[in-house]
Amino acid sequence: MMGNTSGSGSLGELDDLYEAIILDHYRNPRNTDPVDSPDIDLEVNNPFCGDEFQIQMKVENDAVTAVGITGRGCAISQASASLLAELVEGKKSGEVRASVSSFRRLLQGEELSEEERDVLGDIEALGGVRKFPIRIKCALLSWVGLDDALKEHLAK
Amino acid sequence: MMGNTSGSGSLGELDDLYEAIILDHYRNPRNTDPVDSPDIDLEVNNPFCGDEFQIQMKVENDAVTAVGITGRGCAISQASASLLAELVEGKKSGEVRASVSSFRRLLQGEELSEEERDVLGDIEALGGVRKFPIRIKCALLSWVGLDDALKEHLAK
Amino acid sequence: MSITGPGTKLSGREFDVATVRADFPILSRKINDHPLVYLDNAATTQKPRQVIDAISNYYEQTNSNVHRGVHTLSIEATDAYEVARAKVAKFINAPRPETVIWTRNTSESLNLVAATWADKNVGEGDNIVITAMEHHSNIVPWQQLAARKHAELRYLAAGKDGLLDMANIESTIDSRTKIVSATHISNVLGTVNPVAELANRAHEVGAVILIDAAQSVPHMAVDVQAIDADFLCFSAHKMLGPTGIGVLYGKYDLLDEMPPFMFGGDMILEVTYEDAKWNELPYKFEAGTPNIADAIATGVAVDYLTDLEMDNVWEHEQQLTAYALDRLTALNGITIFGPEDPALRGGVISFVHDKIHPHDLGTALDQQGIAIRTGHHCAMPLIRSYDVVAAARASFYVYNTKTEIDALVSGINDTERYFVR
Amino acid sequence: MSITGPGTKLSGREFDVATVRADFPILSRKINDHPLVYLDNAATTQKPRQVIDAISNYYEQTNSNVHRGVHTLSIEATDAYEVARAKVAKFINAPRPETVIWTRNTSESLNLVAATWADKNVGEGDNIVITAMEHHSNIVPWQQLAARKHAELRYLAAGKDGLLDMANIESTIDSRTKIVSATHISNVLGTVNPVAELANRAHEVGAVILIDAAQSVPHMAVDVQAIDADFLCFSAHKMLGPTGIGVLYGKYDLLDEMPPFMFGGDMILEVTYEDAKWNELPYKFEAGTPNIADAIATGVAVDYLTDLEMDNVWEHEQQLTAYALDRLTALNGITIFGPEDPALRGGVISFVHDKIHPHDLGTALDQQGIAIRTGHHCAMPLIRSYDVVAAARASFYVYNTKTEIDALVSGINDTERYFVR
Ligand SMILES: Cc1ncc(COP(=O)(O)O)c(C=O)c1O
Ligand SMILES: Cc1ncc(COP(=O)(O)O)c(C=O)c1O
Repeated sequence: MMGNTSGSGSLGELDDLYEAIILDHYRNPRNTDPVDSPDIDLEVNNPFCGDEFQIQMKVENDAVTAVGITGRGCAISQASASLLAELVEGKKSGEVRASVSSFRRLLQGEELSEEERDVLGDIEALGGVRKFPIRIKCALLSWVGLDDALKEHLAK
Repeated sequence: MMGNTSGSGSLGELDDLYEAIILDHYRNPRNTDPVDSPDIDLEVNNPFCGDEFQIQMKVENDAVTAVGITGRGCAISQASASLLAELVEGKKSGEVRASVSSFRRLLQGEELSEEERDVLGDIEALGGVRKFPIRIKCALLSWVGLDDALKEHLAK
Repeated sequence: MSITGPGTKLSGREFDVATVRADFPILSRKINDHPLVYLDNAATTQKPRQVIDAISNYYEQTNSNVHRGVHTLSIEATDAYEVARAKVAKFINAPRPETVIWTRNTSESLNLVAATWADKNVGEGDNIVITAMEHHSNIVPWQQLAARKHAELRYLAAGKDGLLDMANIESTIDSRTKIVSATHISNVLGTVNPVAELANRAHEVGAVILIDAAQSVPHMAVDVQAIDADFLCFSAHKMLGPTGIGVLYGKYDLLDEMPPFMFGGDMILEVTYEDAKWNELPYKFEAGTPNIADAIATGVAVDYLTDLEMDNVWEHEQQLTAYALDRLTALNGITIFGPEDPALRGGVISFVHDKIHPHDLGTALDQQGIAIRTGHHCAMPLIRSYDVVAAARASFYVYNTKTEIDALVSGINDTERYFVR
Repeated sequence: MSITGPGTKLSGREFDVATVRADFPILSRKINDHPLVYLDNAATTQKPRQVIDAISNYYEQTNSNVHRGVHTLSIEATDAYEVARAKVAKFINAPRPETVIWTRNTSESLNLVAATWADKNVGEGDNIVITAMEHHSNIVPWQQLAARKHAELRYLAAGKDGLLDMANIESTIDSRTKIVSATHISNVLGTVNPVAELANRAHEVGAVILIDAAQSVPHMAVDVQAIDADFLCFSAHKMLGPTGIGVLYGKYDLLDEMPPFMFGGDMILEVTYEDAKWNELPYKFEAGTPNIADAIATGVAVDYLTDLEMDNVWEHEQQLTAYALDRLTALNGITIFGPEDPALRGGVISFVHDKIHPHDLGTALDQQGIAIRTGHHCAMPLIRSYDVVAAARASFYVYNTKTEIDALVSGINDTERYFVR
């Protein structure tokens, strides 16, 4: 059984933060295999939390053809990294960057368009982090790292 | 007319601090003439208050044969210096040092013996300073300086 | 027309002193059986109920260590602490909250700049320019720095009229000047210095300007961007806030490039046994657990002043100062330091009586419940330049009244009758 | 037999936790609809009514700047400020009140010693010894000093049992050691270090010893003379006192010979335009208007602890710690850092859960009103040496109860059910 379907009892608003989909990605992170001869290979970390992730990507014809994210962190940062990995696979780099921007706006509490919401899909579950502002950094960690790396890669 | 005999009105306990004898010495300081070729010639000062005094003495056959104290400061430090100058003139150095010690004890609130009180005489009026602890330094300034200088002179 | 300081405009609304006074619990205290007449505001001001309550409320409701805590109290404390910083930033029109660093007091802020920016940027043969009317806290750090760096410490002179001698500004502040550090309002003379002009000259020669605003920020609208201040500092306790907390404002890029001042918790991003990386602004300069409660209360002091409107505060003090100058000038034997024109000064009046030592005057006035400061006011060289060793000082704030100035004047009269035959 | 720290003896009298709790207003607060269970005491402690009132009373009755004022408020404020210093001196058995310097916090105290005594006395080729379990505030100032002076920074290692490796003390602290700086109680492991032994070894080689007592002075009777500490420091906010005030104790002769740390008002005896002379101890180290209100309130915190008796405080925490260790050890998946024997440690328990990240645990417990700290606890190198990047920490104080530890344990169980399938 999953925590939040069993009812969180005295754990109050915890379900707002840890939606089922988040716990699922936390427990079973996707795309964690290393990528062969990656074009992008970086480490991101938040020393305050101790979160650290390795992000690897292959970018061919302006599209992300392979992605692997591994690391350790809290449920939020891990689920967020897994959701990110799932999202970017096969996407054009422009689409990836647009999604990162939508995700940032989601966490800032801004309204997303129908279209943006469609693209993010399950990821919208992370919007619950807004109620726990100090955890926003956890949700953003891998996204910001990947975005910066992609931007840099494209500029080459 | 003198302030404290005219009644200090709203000035409260001021008469405890500024007894008539103190105001008198403040207005008409004694022994302010410079001493010719003094054996002891020092400046003492309290930079916090800005009080500063020059103390000159002739010491012959272990007795103070001439003394002159000039300077500027508050009524307490000036009157105290004047009373000191009056006291030491003609005294044996041992007597002087004993008086300084009595004076210190007076300001610390200790009981003086009949004999000590006789020696100090008018100076006992300065005992009122005890009610105004931050003014004790003003009363002691010239005394401590003179005592140190005398001790040093005797040690030569 | 009265000078209202940089960036202010008169709003015209008079605030009601009686209402203000009701907010200050200490004003009901009796001193030696007299109502307290508190005229020692340049040393520290009294605190309104709102500020006192902010401290109690914090400890009763929110107290926690800030930053990085995931529990509710820590999150609330962090928020409140940062909201206070943002309020202070807005109060002085700082462009970003993180350009406001919390320190203990003005003295620490000044030392911080001397030990970091100046230590890094002042070299042999360079010079540092301060004015002849600085507080010790804005003299001694520079004496020490100059000695350590074999640099020259220069003083911009002040005339007997209490005004800076601006004619010499170009020769004093020259191409070898690295930093100009000047008080905005003198805590002895009350002089309002032309800091924007000094900033301008400093920038002309590529120097930075540090403004000691300990006596201005509490009393007038100060706009760091209008002045173009590189650094500016003040103390909360002189502006209705608590003791133990002060501010250093600095331009972002300058602060960002400066080495840290102290090392330890919160100013650090990452530490290994070998090395450490610094945290971002403003935390880089806030080592260890900060003075959380007093920072929050400072925000409330700023709210209180904002509510009064700084133009009104300034106007109120201008009126008191003009009145006090009038009445004191009419007395015999009194010499007043600083500009004669009340429009050129803040609410600080230092004076001497030719027959009464300031300390005797201070003690006598205290018998009547009147609190003034006496001594060198931490500006010994300036005081001595007037050929005195101590002065009496009355200084005003939002809760003072003309009646209190009358009490001061009659107290001086009584003291004179007492001491002078 | 329980270890009670240097110089303590068990008085046997149990204090009544319910009575203590009634003094702490914040304990009636609800967090997420649950009563607050505050287990973040190593970060900062809560404040009793008495301390909070001391601050309000000061501002309502006495507030004034200290030192050199001749008016009643200034005299009263100065007296109260110095009385508080004397109370602190007595509390740690300092021989003279003027050996107690007020700082902002432990971090500033440590930086002060590094920037003055050590800056003067540590030279090229010398070494500085700290332990592997120091707080960042007792690491980074020494890294910086070592780099600046081309000196060596050495770490006294700690074993996996959480105890200092005292076997290496003679080779680590050698004839080139100038200063040994060690924490008395680790804020991560809870370990009580043998500081008297370290002091002894330091003195054997002619070095001085600085003790970071941030986690000991609040919790046990500490006697600076019995330890023979040269310097010792702590923060008021970790011992029922306000934020923004800390203490540096130092032996008189050492302090007397040290250069000042900061320059400005009150630390100065005399200033000319050219030069300055320093004031006597303790003022030489207190530049600018001090944190008067919070110093006075610290005296009241000391009164409160003295009244409880430090032996009782220690005994109470020992019992809580033993109980908590028992209950936490019984849980699955929990690894506890630090000494296993509760008698070797203070009331600080850091732990990790093999399936739940500390931050998730912290957030989940907060939903039940339980405040713990999570993260690196400003001891990154130590935390990493346990091959984790963050840990959860529960830490106890006078108002905590076994019921609260039960709440913690059941909160961990609930969280486990929530996160772990
Ligand atoms: C052992 C130790 N040293 C130093 C510090 C730093 O104390 P402060 O933040 O009050 O400067 C702490 C507090 O976190 C501590 O636990
Ligand atoms: C002009 C000026 N600068 C600096 C200071 C020092 O302020 P603090 O004592 O709060 O550090 C003062 C206060 O006396 C002041 O008036």
